[in-house]
Amino acid sequence: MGSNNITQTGHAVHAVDLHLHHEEQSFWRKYIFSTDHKVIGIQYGISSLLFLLFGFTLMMVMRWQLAYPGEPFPAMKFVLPFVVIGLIVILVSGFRPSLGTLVGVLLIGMGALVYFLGNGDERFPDGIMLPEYYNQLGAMHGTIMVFLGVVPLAVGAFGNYVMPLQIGAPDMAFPKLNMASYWVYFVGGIVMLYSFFIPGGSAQSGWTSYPPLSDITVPGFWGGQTFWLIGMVFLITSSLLGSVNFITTVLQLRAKGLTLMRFPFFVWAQFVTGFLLLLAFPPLEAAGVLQLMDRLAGTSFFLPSGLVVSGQIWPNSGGGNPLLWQHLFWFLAHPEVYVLILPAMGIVAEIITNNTRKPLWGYKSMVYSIIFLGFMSFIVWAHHMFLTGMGTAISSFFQTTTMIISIPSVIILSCLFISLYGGSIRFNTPMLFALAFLPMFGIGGLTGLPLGLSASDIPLHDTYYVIGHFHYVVAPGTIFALFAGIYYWFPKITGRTMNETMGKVHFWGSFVCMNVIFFPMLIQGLAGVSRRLYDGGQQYAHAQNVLYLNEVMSIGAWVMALFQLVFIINLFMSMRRGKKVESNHWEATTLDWSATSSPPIAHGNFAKLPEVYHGPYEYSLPGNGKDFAPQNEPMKA
Amino acid sequence: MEEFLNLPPDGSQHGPALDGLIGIVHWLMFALFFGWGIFYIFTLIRFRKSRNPKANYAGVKSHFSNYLEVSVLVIEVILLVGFSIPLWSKRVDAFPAEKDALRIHVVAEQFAWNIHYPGPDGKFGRRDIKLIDTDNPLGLDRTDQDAKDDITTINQLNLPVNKPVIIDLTTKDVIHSFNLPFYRAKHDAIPGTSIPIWFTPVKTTEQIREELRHGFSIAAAMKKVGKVVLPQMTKTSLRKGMDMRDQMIMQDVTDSSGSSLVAKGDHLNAENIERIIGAGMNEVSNRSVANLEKFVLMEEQKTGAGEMIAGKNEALTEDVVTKLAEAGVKEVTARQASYIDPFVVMEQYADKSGTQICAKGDPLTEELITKFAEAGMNEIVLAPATPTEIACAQLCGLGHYRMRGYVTVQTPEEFKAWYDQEESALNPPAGDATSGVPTDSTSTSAVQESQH
Amino acid sequence: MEIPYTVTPRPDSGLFNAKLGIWLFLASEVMLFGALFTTYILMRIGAPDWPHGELDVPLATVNTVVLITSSITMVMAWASLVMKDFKKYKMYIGLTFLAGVIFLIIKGFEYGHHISAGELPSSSTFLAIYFTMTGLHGLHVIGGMIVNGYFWGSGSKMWKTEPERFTNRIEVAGLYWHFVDLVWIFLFPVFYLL
Amino acid sequence: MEATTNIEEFKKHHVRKYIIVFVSLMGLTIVTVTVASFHLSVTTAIMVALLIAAIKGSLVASYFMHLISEKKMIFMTLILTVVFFAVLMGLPLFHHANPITIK
Ligand code: HEA
Ligand code: HEA
Ligand code: CUA
Ligand SMILES: [Cu+2]
Repeated sequence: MGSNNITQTGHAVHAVDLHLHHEEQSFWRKYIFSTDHKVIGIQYGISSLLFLLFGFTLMMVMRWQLAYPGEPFPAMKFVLPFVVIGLIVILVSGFRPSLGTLVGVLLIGMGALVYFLGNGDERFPDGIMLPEYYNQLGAMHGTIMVFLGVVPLAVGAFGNYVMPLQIGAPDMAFPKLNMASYWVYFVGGIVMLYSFFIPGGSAQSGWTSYPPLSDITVPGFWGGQTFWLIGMVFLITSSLLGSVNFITTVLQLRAKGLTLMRFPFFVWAQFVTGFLLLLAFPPLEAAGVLQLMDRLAGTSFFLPSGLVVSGQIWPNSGGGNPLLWQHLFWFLAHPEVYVLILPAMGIVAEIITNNTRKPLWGYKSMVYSIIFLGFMSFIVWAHHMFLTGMGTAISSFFQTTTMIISIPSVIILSCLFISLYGGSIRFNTPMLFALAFLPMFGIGGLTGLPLGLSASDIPLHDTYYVIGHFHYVVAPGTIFALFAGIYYWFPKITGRTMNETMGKVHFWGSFVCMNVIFFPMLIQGLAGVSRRLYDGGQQYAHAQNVLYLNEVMSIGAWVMALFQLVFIINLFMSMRRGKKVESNHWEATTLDWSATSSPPIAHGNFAKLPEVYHGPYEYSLPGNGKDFAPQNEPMKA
Repeated sequence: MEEFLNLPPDGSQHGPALDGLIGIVHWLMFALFFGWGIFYIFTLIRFRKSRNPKANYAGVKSHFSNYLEVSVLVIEVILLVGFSIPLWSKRVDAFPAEKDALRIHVVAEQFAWNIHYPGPDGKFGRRDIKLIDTDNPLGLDRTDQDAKDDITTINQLNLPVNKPVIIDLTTKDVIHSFNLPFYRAKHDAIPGTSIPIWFTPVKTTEQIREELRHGFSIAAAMKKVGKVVLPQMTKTSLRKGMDMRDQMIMQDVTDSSGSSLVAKGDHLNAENIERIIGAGMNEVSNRSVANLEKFVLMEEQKTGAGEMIAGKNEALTEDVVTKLAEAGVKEVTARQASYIDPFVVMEQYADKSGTQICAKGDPLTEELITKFAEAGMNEIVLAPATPTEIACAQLCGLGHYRMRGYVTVQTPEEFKAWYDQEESALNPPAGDATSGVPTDSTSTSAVQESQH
Repeated sequence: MEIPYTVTPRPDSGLFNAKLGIWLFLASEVMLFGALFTTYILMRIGAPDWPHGELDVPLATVNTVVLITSSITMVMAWASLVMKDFKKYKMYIGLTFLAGVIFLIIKGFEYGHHISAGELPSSSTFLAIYFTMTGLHGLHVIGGMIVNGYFWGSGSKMWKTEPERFTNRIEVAGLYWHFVDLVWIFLFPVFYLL
Repeated sequence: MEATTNIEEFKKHHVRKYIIVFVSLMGLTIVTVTVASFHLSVTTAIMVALLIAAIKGSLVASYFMHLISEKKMIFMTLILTVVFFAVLMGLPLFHHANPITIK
């Protein structure tokens, strides 16, 4: 494991720390079934990055079909990069048992997986993708990106690693639960992946899994949908365990003097996220159980009476309600989208303050906004369902709440913009990603407005406009913030920095490509092109004059993959070869940097529990000497 | 703004209001984006480290952002109260009086739209799921008095212009979404409930088509002419365990009793290879799969014996390729076909000598394209043959992408003519024995409808 | 480094970690069962008629009594620890466990009866939601029994080394167990009496 | 509970309380079963049964789960939960109250 490097480069303080508190643990206890939040954070990080890559690959395969409908799929072209990059990663990790080597092997394994997924009669008879397979890829891309990629990375990895350090806690409040949460997530991921291998393939009813479709396609136990549901139950359970842990940790283990209004914004983001996960996920767990009952026990929770499928009367008791699923799903899924964005906002706030060398402008209003945002996110869910038969009263309620919820986002974004003013801006790689987050999230958020008004949602609902809207928020939004976080905390984790040149190549390449991919979606959406179309809209007259964009977007996606390769190589090369740096490399004020030595690994984060004397972002305080005042040092002024 | 956003043409009465709202929201979006965008770029340049080495602790002192946030809120309230809510209420509360409107039932299924008109009596006949079969996808009970005159069609919705239409929407199986992009109508069809929607078409399909006129470059189409190398017949010796699915079998193979094992045209996959070997053969003639359907021939093709294989402008289907392979043709001149969706020509065109090439409304064929090229024309004007369509906006299974129906909005006279024709096909005036089952109207293609 | 406030409450919140943790967990359970109760209401509204008296009220009443009793024994188990009476604790927690067993046996009889009468979850939405909710509740009972069984058995060794921590654990386990009881208090009228 | 609690004190105050609660729970169980056999109208029956269940539930929560003397932080969490629980319970309302119909 790469943590080998980490221990090797450990500082003296940390070695003492280890010595004081812990006898040497076995390999398994230390790296695999570890209860240390930092190790678990890294486990989450690696797994979720791999899942992100996998989700991206599924999409690249789909984009082939969208760009060149009905043309044979060149599977090898998609497999080769994995093999090559896997070999490179093994190479830069120096052919020894290490985290890098493991990931290299996994990447090659993923190449094999992609080979499997790119061939076979039940997927690509005569090399041409089947429509049902397209649907599988779409459903799994959405699910994997959201539940196995971004949330575990934003919450499981960053939350776990950074949050306890930032509040001066020795670990999470329930370390064993933390470990359980990771392994339950892991099992959920395996179940999801496994579903590709069963007869009939994986789930194919979209990541939203609307019944009756999800109930009746490949029914019975051996349907991919069953695996999807079981996988979801695991993932939800994992999130629940995690959120209990996060909230308790924040409230109980914060350092002396760290009052709520002295929290770094990232901690606030994680704290609110914890509540969203805690209270929004259970209804989906319930819905998952109900759908499992529908599939396995033949109940009719989501099946009304009188269904006729392919000319046959569907054998069931009837009496159920298909919209119930949608309500329960969106009751989760709208808060869930804020789970995707809040940690990202937290990361961006940390990096922007650090690299403008000035306090966060409007910290308090940002905190109130994020709390309000979290609260409101529970009562907007039906804006996903405007076209399911809503009268004026209910639709007015939900569009009003939707408009209201956009205000705190506007406030947060405004504060971040204004924070730039008067700063002394350092344009390093993490800062570039964090800065790009702002306009990209801006586009994504703004395009939410016409969707949030029920009248203008009529032409736009279920078109590529929606796809464009949320990809702008999650891909160049959240994913960029997560990249920023990786570049930013990498020195904390490894004691080395990532290569700046490669970082900048990665940034500019991704920035351009993201827009090439997602802006055309808005154009297609305004033209009325529906989403989830196997042939990208070829059948439809209204799509004809925007069809050429399909190829543009696909090429954008493939080119972007090349820039991600730069990132992967950078990541693993820097673990071994990156420049060694001081423990507070960025001259930051928060406890994660200032009170610990870098990199702290194994149990025990602090030689002595820190005490906090002031707010989180005291940069460039006049008369304070150096331009930053760590939270654990009393201010001179 | 609406033009800038490139919204599709709109033929409904309420559409301009919806489009207008989309336009206004986008104004707000652009204002916010460019406002903040300029501020952003300015600060990035002005406060870069090399220009401003020391940060200012206090930063911005003014509270302009508060005013900004409040004004965003105010604008949103205006959008809600002034636009969105009234517009929505109009869609779901202000249904036209039954007597002024045409009422239709639409029943979706995987993957088609069943349309049910009540007929002259204005009453919908009873539908019963037990009666559903391939000939009667709606399960209409024709013995019911009200059902006798009901017209049913599949994927073909005819509407008179300027008359409000109320559609009761439901589905037999999964959730679909009834989507008329050119009439700004979209609503989910939910099994187990019937949901009414309404709109008034104010433009006929014909008019929409006029708005969709666009140029088509014959010159560009002709640039795609080239030599196409055809796959050749070969003989392959077979071994067990081989898999050559990209090869097509070029002969029929039967077992000793004469029943067919594989047919000409089948793929040479592992299963078929096993069968052939099982029949005691170890060699088969084959050619590689061509997948050249997108090409059309630029010259006639004959066998050595002078027998016709395929005419000019014919597509290189597998069948044609097979025949060419058998005839030993190695290479042909062909052109990549230009269109997928059918288009019609929107002008009358004549060649230099004045001979008419096509009339307005003629479907664009590969043959026509060649003719235009030969007449030395560079550009013609086209429009989609069936622009007004019913799309399905909700994922509904593997055929979701091809769940396409047609709306044909006609003048009242045309509509009446169509209605009467359907009606008389149903209940022929004189005792015609073939009556009873409604005709499937998909054959009445929209192109012919609107041409007259 | 030890994790603080596992035993003693944090001064400003007045809570030890596990207490906050279990309440958060219970909050999520409230939302879980909330979703199911909502489902119940929707199914009931949507059904043309809702069966009455199909379920065995006497058996369920007995089960209600059993669960309520187990709640008091649970709280007494904890109270015994507070009063430093480990023997009584053992008895009470044992009784709690036993009550769980009885509850499940009775429930099992009920299930068996329905199934042999051909009343399956697939027969109607009433039976569907009945089986789902009571089944999920049953799983919660089993979960609680595993915990209680552990604290009755090998888990109770902690009393000797860290009595306060052990008392806290029993309090936390108790909170969970009472919640399971509380859910049943609602399930009982909703399915059997209405 | 604080380790310093006087055992006798505890017995008097708490254990007695638990027993009273237990007895009331039993009583209420009997009441609700008896009421159910009265053939009240459906709405009344539902109101009564849910009212009794609510009383029983709050007894369990207040005394067995010590909510009545619980710390502020837990109350805040539960209030939040109750709000969202109410939203969840309102879901059928959202669904049924306002369908599109032709008047
Ligand atoms: C992280 C994820 C995320 C976020 C943050 C949001 C944020 C918002 N979303 Fe989005 N949404 C999704 C993810 C997200 N959404 C997903 C995944 C779907 C589709 C699910 C599916 O169907 O599969 C979806 C779908 C969706 C719909 C349903 C559309 C449909 O199906 O018809 C609606 C409708 O109301 C909506 C609205 C909104 C609104 C109003 C916001 C608001 O919160 C946005 C508020 C933000 C702003 C208003 C920006 C502020 C900008 C400025 C201050 C100026 C910026 C200037 C510069 C940058 C220079 N979203
Ligand atoms: C978090 C959520 C998320 C993210 C990040 C993405 C990212 C992307 N999505 Fe995704 N998408 C969804 C969620 C997401 N998507 C959802 C929910 C749907 C709807 C599904 C449905 O219809 O049901 C959807 C649907 C969807 C569609 C529509 C399909 C259809 O309707 O038929 C398309 C089309 O192009 C698309 C494309 C892309 C592309 C090109 C990216 C790219 O931005 C991808 C970029 C990826 C990366 C940048 C990964 C980088 C990772 C690494 C570099 C890993 C490094 C690894 C190691 C170090 C080991 N997506
Ligand atoms: Cu029907 Cu999509
Ligand atoms: Cu939403």
